[in-house]
Amino acid sequence: MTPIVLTVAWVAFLLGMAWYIAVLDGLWSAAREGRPPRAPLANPLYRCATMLRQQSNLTEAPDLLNWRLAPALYAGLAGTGVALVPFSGASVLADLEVGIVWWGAVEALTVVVVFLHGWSANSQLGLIGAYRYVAIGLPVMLISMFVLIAAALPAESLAVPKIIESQRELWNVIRQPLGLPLFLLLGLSLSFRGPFNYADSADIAGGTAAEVSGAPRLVWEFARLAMLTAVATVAASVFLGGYLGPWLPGPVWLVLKTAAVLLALVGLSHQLARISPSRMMTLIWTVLLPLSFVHLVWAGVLAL
Amino acid sequence: MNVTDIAFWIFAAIAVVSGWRVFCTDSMVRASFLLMLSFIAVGLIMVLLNAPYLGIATVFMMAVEMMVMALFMVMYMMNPAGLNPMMMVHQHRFSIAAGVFVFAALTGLIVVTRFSSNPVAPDAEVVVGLGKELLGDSMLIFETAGVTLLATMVASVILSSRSGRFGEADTGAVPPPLEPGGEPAGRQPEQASGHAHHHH
Amino acid sequence: MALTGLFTIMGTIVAGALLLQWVAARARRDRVVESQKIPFLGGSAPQTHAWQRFHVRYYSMTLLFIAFEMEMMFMYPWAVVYVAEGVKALAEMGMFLAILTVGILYGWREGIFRWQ
Amino acid sequence: MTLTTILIVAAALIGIGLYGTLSQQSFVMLMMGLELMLNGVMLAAVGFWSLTAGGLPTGQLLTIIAMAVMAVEMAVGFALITAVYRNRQADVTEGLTTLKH
Amino acid sequence: MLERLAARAPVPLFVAMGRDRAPAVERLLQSADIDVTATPRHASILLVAGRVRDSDQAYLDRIHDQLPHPRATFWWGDEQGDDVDEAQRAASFDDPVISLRALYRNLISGAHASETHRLPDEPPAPWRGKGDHGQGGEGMMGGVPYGRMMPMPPTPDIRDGLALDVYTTQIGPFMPYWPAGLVLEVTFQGDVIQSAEVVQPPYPPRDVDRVPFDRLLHETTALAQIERARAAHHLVCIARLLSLVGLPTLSRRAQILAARVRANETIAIAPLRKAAARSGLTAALAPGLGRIDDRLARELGGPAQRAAGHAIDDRSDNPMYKRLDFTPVTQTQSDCRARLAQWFDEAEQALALVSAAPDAMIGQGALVEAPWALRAPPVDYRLTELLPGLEWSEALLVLNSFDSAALCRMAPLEAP
Repeated sequence: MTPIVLTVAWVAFLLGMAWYIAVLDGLWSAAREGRPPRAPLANPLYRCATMLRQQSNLTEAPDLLNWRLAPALYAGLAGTGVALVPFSGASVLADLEVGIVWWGAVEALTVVVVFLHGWSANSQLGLIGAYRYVAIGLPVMLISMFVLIAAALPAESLAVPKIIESQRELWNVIRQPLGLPLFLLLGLSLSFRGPFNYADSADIAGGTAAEVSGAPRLVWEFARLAMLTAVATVAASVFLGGYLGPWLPGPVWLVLKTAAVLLALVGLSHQLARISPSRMMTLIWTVLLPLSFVHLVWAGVLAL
Repeated sequence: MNVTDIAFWIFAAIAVVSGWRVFCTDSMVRASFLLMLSFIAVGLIMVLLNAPYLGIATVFMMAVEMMVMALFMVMYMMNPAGLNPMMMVHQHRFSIAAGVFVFAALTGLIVVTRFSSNPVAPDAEVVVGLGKELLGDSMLIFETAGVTLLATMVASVILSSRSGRFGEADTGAVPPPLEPGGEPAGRQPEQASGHAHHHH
Repeated sequence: MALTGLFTIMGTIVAGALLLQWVAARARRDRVVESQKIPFLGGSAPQTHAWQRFHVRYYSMTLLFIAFEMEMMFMYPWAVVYVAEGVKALAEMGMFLAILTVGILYGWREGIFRWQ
Repeated sequence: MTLTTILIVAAALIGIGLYGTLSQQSFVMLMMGLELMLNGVMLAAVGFWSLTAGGLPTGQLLTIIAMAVMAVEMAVGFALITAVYRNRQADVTEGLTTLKH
Repeated sequence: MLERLAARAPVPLFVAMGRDRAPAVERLLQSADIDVTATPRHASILLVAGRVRDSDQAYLDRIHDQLPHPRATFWWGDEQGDDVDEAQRAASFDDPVISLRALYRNLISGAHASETHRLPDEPPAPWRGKGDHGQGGEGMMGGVPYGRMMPMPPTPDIRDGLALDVYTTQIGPFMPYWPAGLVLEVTFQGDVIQSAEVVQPPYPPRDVDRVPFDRLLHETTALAQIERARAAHHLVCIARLLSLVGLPTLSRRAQILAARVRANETIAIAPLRKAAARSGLTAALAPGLGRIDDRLARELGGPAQRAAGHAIDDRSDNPMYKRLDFTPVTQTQSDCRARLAQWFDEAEQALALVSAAPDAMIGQGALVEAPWALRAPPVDYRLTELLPGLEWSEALLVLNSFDSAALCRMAPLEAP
């Protein structure tokens, strides 16, 4: 694929997956509430139009530069996450030798960006959301790093394409069974959904987005979907073999696997209750992180 | 000038300018993240210098470190958002002079020195080299670093948390009582009313 | 070069997102009045600015985290040579995880993984 | 991009860092100055490693050690600041003059 | 083009819950055509549901102004607001969804002009031109930078003793998941509450919930009606907790069940309870969170008392209930978990009673326990003693683990 075709494919992928998540969300909640869904395919577009038509809000003395930059940077980070992943053997936008290290940087910078979004509005509810997010976002990052390092062991490389190639015989999801579930939890945390929605939950009136309206909110909500897409794409590549698969062409496999991972993510986010941030922090450090240690040892012993 | 040169100059400008702005901005959050920007720019220069792992790792390390920096800055600095602009400096002239002097001296030194040229091969597997080094000759350094970091963890927890094994940090050291729930053993610290003891 | 791709993407998205925010704000010309700027607190108005010396409830955790994160720096290059180095690397990892586990256990005993 | 230009950039970072370290009153800002100086040192180290040392692995290790020093400095520094603040509510260096007595 | 798309979106609605709102409002909020937002910033229409106190008008105006343009107000089941010409009003017999959609469509197309601000366009304090940089501040922490004071000076924190700035503010009365009408003055350090004072008590229990119990004073009433009202009340309480722990879909299901119970349909609560348990609802409430002492539990009466292990229920002495082998259900722990389980148990028990004796009648003036404790004496125990030391999300869980009557009793500025 030429770079231009690749770029177009990449943009279409990002937008399409964001729309797909929004549709899934609508369908899933309608099913859970036991009522027919309302215009499931078009609803996301209607909502976009509503936000675009709204006035953009200000608060009394906001840090305006950071307030407007935060959603844009968040979307940009999600975009680079997707760009790490090859659509097929030869077509990848950013063939980074240290791909999973960059993914670690994306996670770290996401914490910064979400914090800025909550901080900049100069409002107490936004601040609470921002600080809660940092408490959860930091330790969750460690889990994902361990999980990705475990996936890098058999590949002997930090590049995403090499990790995919190392799964020709056996997908990592079978070889390292704990990896995918732990990584999915990270996905919920990075886009603050369901049980990991500590930044924008309704008990703090929308948290970091509590004072945001109009186009900045549209960018923010899109970035959340894009980040979830990025997580699912990386998960599909690192654990489900990415573009590898029989009969169908590689890009189709990648899209199918990403869609499947997204289905699992949306399901999880609707299915689990949220515990208080303090208890979640304890849970991550004392249960999930040791679990990722076990996972790493398991992967290490298998790789020898 | 090729793409690498242009990128280098852009990153260098970002690194220096944001490093300088750190000490000019009023908002503590902005100061932390400007420093982060400076680090990220340096990290990207490292990538240009054929050290991709070090460069990108600098980005994620510094992102979290500066995030924590921002948390502590906001926690302990009065007026953390800089709503009332304030210059909190001392010996300002001297500091500027020292900074400029060091920069000038170093630059002079750099310009007059002739460095040998032995660039790293573009196709060298630098990450593998680093890994081999960590597990080979520099094993001791690596192990020492591990233990040092553990010591750091323990030390920072001891220093920062309030509740320790020997009671709360802000109550000071008190010897244990002789019976459960009793008075602390040993000599009582003298207080204002403690002068009475001297008279009997 | 991979970095160029990454930065083109980052730059394009950030620029596009900022442009969208700007254009949408230009399209609606209503001024944000002072009463609209009051932070939302369920109808009440705050007495002071919200920016404060915010009491971070997990400050000890963040310090442990920095040291922890530093150990991760050593793990990436280690992972690349793991298969080649074999048992030595495994032993290395054992030491690593032991150190981190001791750190976690210590922090847990001191109760730093809770809201202070 | 030659070694000379890289080193000059590093020198500029060190100079600014020194200015910050000497001039800032608050502990945390002072630490930022130190970090900026280490930033310059790291850049110089990688520059030497890449352009004159021919990619000797120990050069990379030096940078990692510098980063570890930074992490240790930060963790212990902030812990100390917390301990001091808990007892004296001082956040500037002058607030600690009583330590001398 | 954009307008046409936007007009078809679900109506973004911020709800200011007044008192005595009709059950029709709850049905309205269950509609898929409505998007209930957590903050006025995300909404286009402000729905005022039910009457609000005169003292709440200023709060309401502030929320109105916080909505971004285009915006409109919709009054529902309310005799107030006559002075606001542009306000839309709906009689209870209209289909609210249709009128809301029409209002929203007109708002988007420009046929209905966006409402202007109600409060003066002035900063909270004059600041322009004052101070060294014209920012209104003085020195480090003084003055009114940009019109507001800097945070209050430090006081030692009640959890770890670190003396940092405190942030004191009033909160309420129209927050999401906040007892409607309650205004608290809360002092925070970080996200932990240091102290709280009641400024305005919450609204008392709604008329719709008390109808059968009031009717019983004057005429013979069907047992089924009484017990259905009880089940519906408890389900609405459960729905709030479900939302708070991040299960909005289950919460809507609980509300839909409540509406169906009121409409005399036969429903089963067990599936909802099972789904909630599988989602980890109980695990989301920390054991011991919001535990109240025995004295307070006894004084509060009602479900809160039974959740503390006291099998005291007016129905025990009623001959009709005795014939049905009624024994009060109780819990032991007296915390949020126990009160939640108590609501579930009592709602299920109420529906079991309905199906056991669908035609039973209770004689006029008989003593029957209300879903809350109406007859308990006022308590000299403030709601606000429960909150200090709690993190914000825990505080909200504790607040929502009591029914509105109990909250009124613990915030004794106004008799319920």
